[in-house]
Amino acid sequence: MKKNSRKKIAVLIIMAFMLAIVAGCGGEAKDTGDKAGDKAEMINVGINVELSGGVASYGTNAKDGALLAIEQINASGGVLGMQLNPVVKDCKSTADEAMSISAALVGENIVAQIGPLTSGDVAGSTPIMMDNKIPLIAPAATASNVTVDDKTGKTNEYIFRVCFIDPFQGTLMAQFAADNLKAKNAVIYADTSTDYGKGLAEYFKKTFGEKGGTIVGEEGYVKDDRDFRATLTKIKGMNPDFIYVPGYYQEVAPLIKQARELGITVPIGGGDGWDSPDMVSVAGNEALNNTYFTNHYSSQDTDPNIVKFVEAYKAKYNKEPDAFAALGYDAIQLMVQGLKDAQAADPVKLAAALAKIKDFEGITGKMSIDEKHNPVKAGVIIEFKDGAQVMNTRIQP
Amino acid sequence: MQIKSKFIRFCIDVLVLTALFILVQYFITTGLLDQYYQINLASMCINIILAVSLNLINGFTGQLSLGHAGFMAVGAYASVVMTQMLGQPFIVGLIVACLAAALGGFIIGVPTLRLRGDYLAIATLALGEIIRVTLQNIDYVNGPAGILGITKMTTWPWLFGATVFTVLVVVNLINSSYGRAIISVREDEVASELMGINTTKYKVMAFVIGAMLAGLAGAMYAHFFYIIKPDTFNFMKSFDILVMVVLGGLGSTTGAIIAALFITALTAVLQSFPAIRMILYALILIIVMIYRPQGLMGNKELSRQIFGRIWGGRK
Amino acid sequence: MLEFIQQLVNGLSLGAIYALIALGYTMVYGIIKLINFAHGDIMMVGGFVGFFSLTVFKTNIVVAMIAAMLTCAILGILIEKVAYRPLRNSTRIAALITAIGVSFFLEYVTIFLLGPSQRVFPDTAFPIKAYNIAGLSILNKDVFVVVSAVVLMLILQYIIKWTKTGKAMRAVSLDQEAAVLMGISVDKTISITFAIGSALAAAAGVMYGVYYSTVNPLMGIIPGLKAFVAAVLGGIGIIPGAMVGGFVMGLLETMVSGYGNSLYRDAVAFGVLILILLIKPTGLFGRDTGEKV
Amino acid sequence: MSLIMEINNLDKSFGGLSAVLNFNFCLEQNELIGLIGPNGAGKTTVFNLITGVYKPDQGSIVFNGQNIVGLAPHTICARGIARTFQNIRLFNDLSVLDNVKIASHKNVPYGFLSAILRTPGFFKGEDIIEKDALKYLKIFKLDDKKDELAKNLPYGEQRRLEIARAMATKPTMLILDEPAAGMNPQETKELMKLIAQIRRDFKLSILLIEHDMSLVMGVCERIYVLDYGQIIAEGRPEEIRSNKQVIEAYLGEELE
Repeated sequence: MKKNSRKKIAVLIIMAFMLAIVAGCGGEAKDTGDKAGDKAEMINVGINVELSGGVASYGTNAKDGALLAIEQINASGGVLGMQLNPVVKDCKSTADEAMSISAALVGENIVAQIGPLTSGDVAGSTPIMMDNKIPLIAPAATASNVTVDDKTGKTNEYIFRVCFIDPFQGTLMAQFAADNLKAKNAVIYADTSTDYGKGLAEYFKKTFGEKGGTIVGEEGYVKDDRDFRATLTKIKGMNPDFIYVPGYYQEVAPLIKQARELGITVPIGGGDGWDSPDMVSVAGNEALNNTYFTNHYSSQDTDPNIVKFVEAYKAKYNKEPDAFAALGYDAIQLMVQGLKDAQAADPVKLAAALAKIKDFEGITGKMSIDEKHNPVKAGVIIEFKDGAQVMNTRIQP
Repeated sequence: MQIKSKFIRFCIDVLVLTALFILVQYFITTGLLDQYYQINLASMCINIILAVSLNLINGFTGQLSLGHAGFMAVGAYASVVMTQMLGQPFIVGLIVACLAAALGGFIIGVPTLRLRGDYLAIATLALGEIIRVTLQNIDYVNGPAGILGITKMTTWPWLFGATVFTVLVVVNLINSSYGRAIISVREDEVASELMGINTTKYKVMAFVIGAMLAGLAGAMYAHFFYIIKPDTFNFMKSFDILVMVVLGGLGSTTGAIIAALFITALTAVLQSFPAIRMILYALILIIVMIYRPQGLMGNKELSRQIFGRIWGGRK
Repeated sequence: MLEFIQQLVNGLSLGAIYALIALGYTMVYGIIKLINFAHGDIMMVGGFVGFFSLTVFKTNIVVAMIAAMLTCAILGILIEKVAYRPLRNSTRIAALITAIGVSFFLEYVTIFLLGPSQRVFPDTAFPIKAYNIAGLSILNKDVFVVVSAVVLMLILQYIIKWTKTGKAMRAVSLDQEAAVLMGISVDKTISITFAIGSALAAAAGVMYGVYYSTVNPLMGIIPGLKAFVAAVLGGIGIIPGAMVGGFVMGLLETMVSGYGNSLYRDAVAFGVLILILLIKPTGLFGRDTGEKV
Repeated sequence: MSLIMEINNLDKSFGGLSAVLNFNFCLEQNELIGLIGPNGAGKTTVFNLITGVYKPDQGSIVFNGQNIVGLAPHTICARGIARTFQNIRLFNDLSVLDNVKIASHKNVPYGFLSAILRTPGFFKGEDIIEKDALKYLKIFKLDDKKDELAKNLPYGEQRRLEIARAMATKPTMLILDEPAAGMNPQETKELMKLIAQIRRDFKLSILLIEHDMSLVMGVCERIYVLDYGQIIAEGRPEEIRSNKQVIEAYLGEELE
């Protein structure tokens, strides 16, 4: 009865401790197994990506791209005379898991970590990388504050990325809508449950206004919505000549389909979240005509490097590489460039070298790392034409 | 005589706890326990707080709540607002987190606890989701993006203190007349009411204390994992906690603790197989409910006597 | 005005989908007082069966729907036998937790087998035609779901009111022990209930797939929750209540999105649920049943 | 003797069906009254109305000079009315001792914080509660079973435990709903002795429902007879025994 309460606590905490140790032993055994590889002059590369959870498809594709790059590099003799050894782990699309995985990867003596994909998950991983002074290269984290410490405004020394940032995409589409499509009245219908959708919308609004356009309405939807007709009907009543829909393809595809069904024929634009074959299969060829999105690269690009990459990727995985695959590929290539510049497989030296990279030729464009560790690179506008992605314009910042 | 032996036991407990605390602290300072294990240790402590506090509501009071993650969110956000935006020390953040979550529990508990059984479950589920959606729409806390770069303040002493505090509060409460009143609500609400127990009051009391401790866990979480966003606290998180409580045994604090440790370890082991983890969760829920609806421990507690016997008849 | 009528059309077709799911929900609840949390996931399984029937076996939509309904009817009976029957005499909470477990199980076994990504329903399954009447856009699939919901409700109502099985169901719902004494096989009746309820869910799943073009392993969660709200709104256990509840929910959500702020749509839906529970816990059409002391 | 409870014109109907109609009743201090009537006559409904489980449609229930209609059941209990249940409602998974301790909670001698912090006051208070509970268990000869789970007791002892639990709320009026149901004659006899004893020792007023006529006639000072929700007779046992209406409504039916 009550007398026992305190001792119960004591016993419990002992048990807790024992269990923790048991769990610990299990992990330890695993570690030694992996470390056996170290002896053969390997450079361990952590790949901490979303293989399950909300954005599993992004993580999977980025991982495939990264593994392709590693395979190619190893085949051509490796870096600094050593082979790259990928250590792949799943962060389940959550920030705390990303953090835990990073800590586990640190234990595997990695020289750098690729991933995670979303800005939130990168933020979870960031402190561990900073504490341990190991560079993190984010393939697709586009939030503006990923590489910068929010409080001090200082650049995070060990955090890098190969993608352009949200403000850039929003600005790009606003320019395109105003200049190329001659839009005057735009409606924004954004995924407001993600920072991505909100960020793009914010910068679109800003630039579109500066270009003399008017935002006649701002609406939002949330992740996993499937029925958009109520809001679309409302938007139809606003008579816009352009609709900006920054969001991910799972929602955007049915959204566009429903918009066309309701008789909305004006051009619709979005961001790199649209890049998926599901866009065409869900919305249909016809509905997608007259829609545009900003992207990192186009697999239709005739640039010889891109063509080579697309062929290799198709041969290995039997699927079209999307932007995430290309970014994953570029993240590894950027790291390799850094290792070559640093002339050592040392994380701290690698970070210093990465910060200085100029005019690196990636699949997703020529990039230079700026003082905020963002790549300065071009973006493309892709148009859907009868179900095919066609590159419309390449815009240099 | 009795008082004396009670005092001796108390001293032993304090000694054991202190020894445990110092031992782990020693491992951390010497680096024997690296970052990865520290993270799992933190998860364990936070999950213990969550499971023990939810067990107070679901196990001891018998009111099925599916919105525990909502209170955790309230605590996490309240503490972060205090420490990061208003520059208060961590302890202030913790206190505010507890108070805010308790207040949330009160506001939600008073109207909804009139509902019974599965209606209450659905209502709490809905309210937990409303908390999440509301946080998503508050720009002050960055909406869906959440708050990044929270200063790490949750260290082992804090984790240890919060866990011991939680277990002490719940165990002491349950083994008092107030606790018996709470349990009687679970056993038979009508009879309890007719024996002069203000069942509404005790249901709300348990709910508020449970919410408060969940808020504490939220604050611990926020200041350990650097980042919070509304999505972290969706109803899947509530179900995670529920699984621990059900597995350990509805109405067994020791059960909740063991289950929290087990599930955390299981999650770590199955890091690379999330689908399997969830299938296991599902099977655990179904099988435990069919064969042992009262959970592994039932409403029994693991006591020192049992350990004494295992260790060779030492009483 | 035109916009308002269009919103009504939108609301009705969305409501019809909720109503379809809610029908099965409410029926199972009515008979054994169990919130079958897994109902939305049975709907998901139905959607996938329909999808594979259409794409792998190249059947037409009618065959796909029948296949889905049959599969899920069997699945429903199985779930009831394995997971719910042993718990018939335990607490409601134990049953609810088991239902949550079954829901997880269906979701993650599907993810394990098929991966987490969505699958796209072929266009050819149900060619969309749009009718443009005086500026109003009405699609053939809108008409289809609304008519299906009403017809299924009528059939269900007929089964429960006029057939022998229906009478057995009502008897079991009122008093299981008495039903046994009257020579009714409770097990069989409950199995039939689950079969019908799950078949309805499957039908809803295929229609959902047709309507929104995709299926994915987690697609049952949100519509399931909403349909449950609809069922409670109308008075859970009451067939016409589910129907009305579904339409009310659909219209409510549409109007909140159309004339208010779409971000508060879910909050409003859940808020309405809580209000209803607090004011009239038995829903719009529900009767009061107090506890006997 | 003074009046402890007076009920006037009490009405209660469920969905148009009258369960209790124009019920009038009074109870003197230290009196023992029986309420009888055929099944479904509304006896338990009367108990539920008095203890606040149901709210009457009409009428007043005056207890110790105050109208208690509309009060919550726990408040009514706090005013001094305790009851048992027709279909035993113990706290099944708790020990016999805890069952009784719970009933004394309304007089808990220490505060909430004291419980959490385990102050000396808490231990002293728990001692008082435990001694008090043991006292009632002893009266009902359950003290040697204090650590058993309530659900494991035999039927007769469960009934006794229910009364002990009701007594632990320290009532001035005790309401017993078929206390001897399911007991053998020997047990019934002992129970009656116990009831008489606690009435004397604790100066209780008791109202009981019972089917066992010999029991009712043997111990009750006055008897109310209820049929179809209405009182059809009231008086001393010998008066009731010879009342034609009662025989027709109740006893007559049993003879058939």
